[in-house]
Amino acid sequence: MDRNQLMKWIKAPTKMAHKYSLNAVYFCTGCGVIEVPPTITSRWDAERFGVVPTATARQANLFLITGYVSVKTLRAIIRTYEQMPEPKYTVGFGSCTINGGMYWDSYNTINQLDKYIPIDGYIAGCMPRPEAIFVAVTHLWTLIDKDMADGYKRYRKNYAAYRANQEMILGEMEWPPIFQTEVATAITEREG
Amino acid sequence: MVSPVLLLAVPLGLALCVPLVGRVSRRAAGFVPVIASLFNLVVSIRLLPTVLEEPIVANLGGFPPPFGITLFAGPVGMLLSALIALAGLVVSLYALSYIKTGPTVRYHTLYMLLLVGATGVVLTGDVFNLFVFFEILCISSYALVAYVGDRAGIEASVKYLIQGALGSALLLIGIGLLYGLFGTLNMADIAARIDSVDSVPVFVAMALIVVGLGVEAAIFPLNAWLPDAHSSAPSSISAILSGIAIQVGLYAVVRMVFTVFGASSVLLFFVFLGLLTLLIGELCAFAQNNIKRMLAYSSIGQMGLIMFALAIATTGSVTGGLFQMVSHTLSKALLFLAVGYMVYRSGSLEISSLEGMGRRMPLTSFAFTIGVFSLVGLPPFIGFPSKLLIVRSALAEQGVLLQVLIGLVLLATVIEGAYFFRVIQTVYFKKEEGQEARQDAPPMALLSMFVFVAFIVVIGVYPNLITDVLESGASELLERANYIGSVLG
Amino acid sequence: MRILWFVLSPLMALAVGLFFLGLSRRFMARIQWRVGPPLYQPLIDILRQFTQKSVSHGPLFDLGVVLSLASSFIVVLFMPLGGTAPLSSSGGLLAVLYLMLLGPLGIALSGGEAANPNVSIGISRKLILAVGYEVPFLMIVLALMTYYGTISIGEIVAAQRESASAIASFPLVFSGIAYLLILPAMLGVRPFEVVGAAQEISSGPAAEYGGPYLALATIQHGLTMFIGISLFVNLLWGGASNPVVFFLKMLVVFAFGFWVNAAFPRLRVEQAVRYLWRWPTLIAFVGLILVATIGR
Amino acid sequence: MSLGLLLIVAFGGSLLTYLLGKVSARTRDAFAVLISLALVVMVASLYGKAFRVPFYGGFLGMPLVLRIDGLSWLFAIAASVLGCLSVVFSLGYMKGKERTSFYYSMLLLVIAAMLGVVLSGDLLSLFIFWEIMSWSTFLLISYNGGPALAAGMKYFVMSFVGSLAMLAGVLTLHGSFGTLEFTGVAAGMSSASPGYVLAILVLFGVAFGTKNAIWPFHAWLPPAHSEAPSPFSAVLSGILIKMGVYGFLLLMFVIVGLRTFLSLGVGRIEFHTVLSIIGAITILLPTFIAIFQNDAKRLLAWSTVAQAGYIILGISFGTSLSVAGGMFHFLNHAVFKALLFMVVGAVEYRTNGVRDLDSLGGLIKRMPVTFIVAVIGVCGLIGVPLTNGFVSKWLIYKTLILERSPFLAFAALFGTWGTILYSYKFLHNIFLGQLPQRYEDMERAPFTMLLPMTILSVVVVLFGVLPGIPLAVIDTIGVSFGFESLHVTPWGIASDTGALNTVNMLVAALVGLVVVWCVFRSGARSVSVGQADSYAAGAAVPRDKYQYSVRFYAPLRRMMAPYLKDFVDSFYMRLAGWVRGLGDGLRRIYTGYVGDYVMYILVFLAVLIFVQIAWSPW
Repeated sequence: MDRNQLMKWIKAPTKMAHKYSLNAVYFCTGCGVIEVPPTITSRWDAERFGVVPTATARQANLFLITGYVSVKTLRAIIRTYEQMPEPKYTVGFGSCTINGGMYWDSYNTINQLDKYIPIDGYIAGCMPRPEAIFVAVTHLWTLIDKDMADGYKRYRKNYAAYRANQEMILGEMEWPPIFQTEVATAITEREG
Repeated sequence: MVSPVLLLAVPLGLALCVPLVGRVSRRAAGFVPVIASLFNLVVSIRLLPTVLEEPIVANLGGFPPPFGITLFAGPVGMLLSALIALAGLVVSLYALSYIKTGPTVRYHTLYMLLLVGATGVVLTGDVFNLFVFFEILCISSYALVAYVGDRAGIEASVKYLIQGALGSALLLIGIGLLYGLFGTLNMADIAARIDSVDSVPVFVAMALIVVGLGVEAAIFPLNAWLPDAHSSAPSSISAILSGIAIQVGLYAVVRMVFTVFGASSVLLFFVFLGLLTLLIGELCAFAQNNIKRMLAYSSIGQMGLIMFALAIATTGSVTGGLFQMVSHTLSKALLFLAVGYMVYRSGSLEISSLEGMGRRMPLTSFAFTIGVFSLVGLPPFIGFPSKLLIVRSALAEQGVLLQVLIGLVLLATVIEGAYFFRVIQTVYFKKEEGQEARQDAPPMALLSMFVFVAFIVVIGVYPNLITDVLESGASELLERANYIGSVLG
Repeated sequence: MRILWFVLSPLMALAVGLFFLGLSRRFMARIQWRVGPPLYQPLIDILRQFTQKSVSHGPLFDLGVVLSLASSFIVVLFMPLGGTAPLSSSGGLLAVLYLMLLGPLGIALSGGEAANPNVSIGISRKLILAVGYEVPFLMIVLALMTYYGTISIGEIVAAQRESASAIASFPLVFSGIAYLLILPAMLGVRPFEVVGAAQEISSGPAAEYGGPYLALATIQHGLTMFIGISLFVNLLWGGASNPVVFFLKMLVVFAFGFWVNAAFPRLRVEQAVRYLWRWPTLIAFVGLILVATIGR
Repeated sequence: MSLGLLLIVAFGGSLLTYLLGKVSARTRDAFAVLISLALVVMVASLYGKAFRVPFYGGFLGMPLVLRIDGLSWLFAIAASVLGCLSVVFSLGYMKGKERTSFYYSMLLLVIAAMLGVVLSGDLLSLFIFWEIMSWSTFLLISYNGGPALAAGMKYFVMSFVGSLAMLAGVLTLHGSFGTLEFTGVAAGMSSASPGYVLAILVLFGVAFGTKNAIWPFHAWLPPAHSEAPSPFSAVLSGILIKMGVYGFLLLMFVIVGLRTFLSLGVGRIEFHTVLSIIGAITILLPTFIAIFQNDAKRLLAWSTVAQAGYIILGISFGTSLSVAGGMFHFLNHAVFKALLFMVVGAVEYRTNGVRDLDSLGGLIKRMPVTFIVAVIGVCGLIGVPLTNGFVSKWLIYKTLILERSPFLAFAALFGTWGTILYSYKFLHNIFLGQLPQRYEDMERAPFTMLLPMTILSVVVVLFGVLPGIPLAVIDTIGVSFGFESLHVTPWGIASDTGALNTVNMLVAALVGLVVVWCVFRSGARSVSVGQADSYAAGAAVPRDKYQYSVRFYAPLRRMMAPYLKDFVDSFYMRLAGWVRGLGDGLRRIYTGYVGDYVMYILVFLAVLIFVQIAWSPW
């Protein structure tokens, strides 16, 4: 943990701030959320590392998708993800987000979350323990350091594809596209 | 030198001519009252300045008082006779367009007789003549109340007749008693001989006369005929009845009590009676839904107010009372005239049927509004100075009693304001569904209403125009000795 | 010297406010047997929020939050922080009372434009809660102003320096106790944390704030804490002759406030108002009556 | 400039406006604006003058006199300016309504009568203009029909009771002193007995208190203000009810005199303290009733009652600061309350008469300028520093505290917190929150509405930043009452016990705002989004349902509503019911059966004679 290294703060304050102030959307999508309370309370105390749950998507920069994602929840997940301010990071928690897990053949559970929103990293397991969350967080720090946690950029860049996937499973969406696709491309190109 | 006798003789003569004219042209008959009232008005106004200097005493038949029939034309008499002539003139103009159906010729005859009777009452100086003129007044009004000929009119007329006849009978008994006691019928002569009303026979005579006249004067509880009669009569007649007839009755009461009996000890009783009449009249009017009945009850209230003012018996208050008489005549007659056509157009007497009248009959409604403002006593209309005078003179008296009473009078005014303004709201501001075509009262009726409006506004702004007359009228009523002196010489 | 204070006192307020924010998290963590974040965690959060790309709902959305923070800074200028107040002759405590409401009002206007019912509910609660604690608070402040016969904070501090501090003198001790009872409500901490109830109405007025908006709102929260505590120190604890002592006094009051925060669960807003209108009001009222009748 | 001419222009203008309306609507509108402008100019040209002119020889032996001095100038300028702005506002508001000629003519008549009231030099002409004002106001209040009828009736009856009390007072004074001119009456009053002065004060106090709607004479105000046409509500709330304040000032400090007034009382209860306490009640109760109103205009109406309480509290407390504060607050309230009523008027105009707070919302997107002026008006109402309301309230608080009346000060200050609650509700429910779908194509308010609102909002800020301008005028009036002078500077008050300096605050505010704004802009840029993109726990925002404005203060309401019944009003309504019942009962005396009637006559006669024979009382 390089939180106390002053030089790093001076060199890249933004990056450091994002690393050590991961505010997670407190959004229980599935059974995995049961692991979050011990993580943030006395036993494991995630606040040590600046990881705290926040009330609304607007205030957060980390989205922990905890467990299987039903179609109904997916709608809310997409909406929530889109309302988070950039830069924002997503972590899929548990096998279900990777390939559907034990619900792989369920009629209303999606199998592959990153078809619908970009995921910066996964925690495998069913259930992963709180320690796994810490591992994930440290991995995320590394990714942020290396500018590899760029899911939000990918989302913007490939918005048309993501939106198409979303509409394929959800049908008509209740809100308009958040990016004009051409404009989104232009912005992405300008920013590299 | 014009004699006040003409005020009686000419209209009486013309009244008898009306049927003859009516044979020639029914339409022409309607103009006879106009001419007669105009004549009376001119003569009265000509005589007013003279009368202010010194009252005119005219003796019929050449006998000196107390033996002959005496006409006494003082400031009060002239003022009221001018007022009667003015109201008569305006209402007869109104009647030209308003009275179209029925026995119109008889209407005009009776109407003129009513005016003659009223003028006679205010001018006479003789108790028996008072009775005679009073009967002329009453009998013609019984007939006129029933003019429309519907059930309500006839019922009201008969009720009126029964009570009026009872009143007249009592009056006659009273006069008889007086004659028995003093052997004379001349007011001044009686007045000169009455020492006090303490003696039982004199008091009984006074009680009989007051009650007899009080029936016509609408004093509570003698006024039960009034709401029926005033609301069932044709509106032109209601205007005259409310504006003239009951005031003449009150005048007669006051003349008898002040001048003839000199009964200053009963005045406090009359103050209370006036206040009671005022409160009951206004409260009853407050609970009415029938517009003409409401106006009739309001007349009762106004009579109470006038009586209250007169009975305080200071120069100021009597001036105020007389002023209120003038203002009530003008305002109430105006209200009845305006309501006459509004009711005619809406076809119902209910207040709620007047909704939207402000749009259908704008000028009539305007006249109605002015009448209401004046009657309630809002500046700058005539009701304001008259009420102001009454309140001022009552407050000028020392004593808590009068201050409390004047508080009650003001309270009654509030009630009056409340029910009248409710009508104003109905006329102007209640939305109605179907827009009906604008159809105002005919020009002649409007003209007559606006004559009243003009008087109301002009005197309201310049009350000093008539205060001289009123003040000398007040002193005439208050100073018995002068009256006796000027009649008996 | 005064010019210097013009710059120093907002900076001091900012630093202390943020320190209090960090300390409160640490404090709570320790009470809950946790380690807790570093003391400078609020700084990291604010830096992070500043660089996040948020949404704006309109010009008022921006302006309101700016107004809120700016007015909090202006209130600080009225406070003598162990010295003279920069704005000492501009309306005194009465102006402070008014300016203190501009903070919530700015947030309220800004949040209103966000068109989010959570925000509206939060604001509604904030205003109701304010009505709740203003009753005893006004009584306390009026007792002080009446007792010392001035509306200037500086003079109240000076008068306390001459004699005993207000909380230790006879009639005003009631006011002091009442102030301590309403302190958590003024700081917006538990058991009066109804406004920004995170789990219930998604942090209320701040529900639509992200990025720089949230950063400003966080700073404003810190300043509110600073103002509430420094008012107590100035008005009732005799202020201080230098900023260090002032800071230490504030720290003690702060510790009390957050001990309450950690020890009590949250009340509903009616329960909060009912409490505030019962005991603190009663005590403050007794104090006010004593001041009005006995006087100095 | 002669005062007679001023009144002739005012009254004549009203009449001519009506007649012109029969010719052409456009000419009439232009003429009405012209007349009201002319009045402003004429009144303004009278600044600093003091003289009297008799204008009517003797109304029943009482000469009528006009006069002008600082006090009447202050009220006259407020009346004429507000009147003018209201006429301009009406141009848009009244477009397409019926009976507009009547409306304009009555509006001008009310303004003329108000000018008459403040320019009167004797009590009788004061009363005459007062009555003209009352009935013309009645007609305008009733103008809208429907619920306005009951409102008008209530207004008329209460105001009539008041003016009749005043009539009694005027005539009592006339009976005692033989003159009604202010100077003459004042000379007489200085030697009158305290009981007499007290009685006069009470009689006049009923009239002025009713007009100014102090508790418990306030019952007419909320319905009247909410049902009248909005431009007239602005006049009504802004200046017309302040005629009561004028009356109080005139009575207390010109006629009775400062020293007599302050020492007046029964035993140890001082009259001015009682009046101050009534003022405090008038602040507290209506403020909390206002919080729970759902009709925008009714909310403002209750707020007017409450603000009138501040004014009464200020002027009756009777120190130089408090009276200056009261007078200044009158001026300020005239400005911001007229502004707020106009705001509601503009909203009503665009939403076809909707003023229900529960069904509006989000209009900031459609009427931004209206919103800005509304915020300024609300800030003035609350008394946010750097708006005018702050200075006047500050003066009142300060004197209350320093004169050791903490309980009155508490009422005043706590009232302010209530004010915040209803003010925010007013803003929030109309302008903030979600914009309903039906208002999505709404246009902005027309120019004729924006102009007066903008002018008023500029005045709110101007008087807040440079309070010295009006305070200088007010200070002269105060000195003429016999108060010591305040040390007025252009930006406030210089004093030993806590000075006021708005320029300091202005600089601090500007610097603070600029610094914070710069810091804010240095952060990441944000994206503008519409109201559909709002946090809804992951769901899409449901149209027209995502709003929290119904029962905005529900928890507080649950707690307080049982104690906030307007029991005075229900008492009046019950009284009216009793009177009607009494009338109904008395009506039954007239049974319709003629036998009864004859019996009445005979019984009356018999009783008369019996009483005389038995006891001979006469």
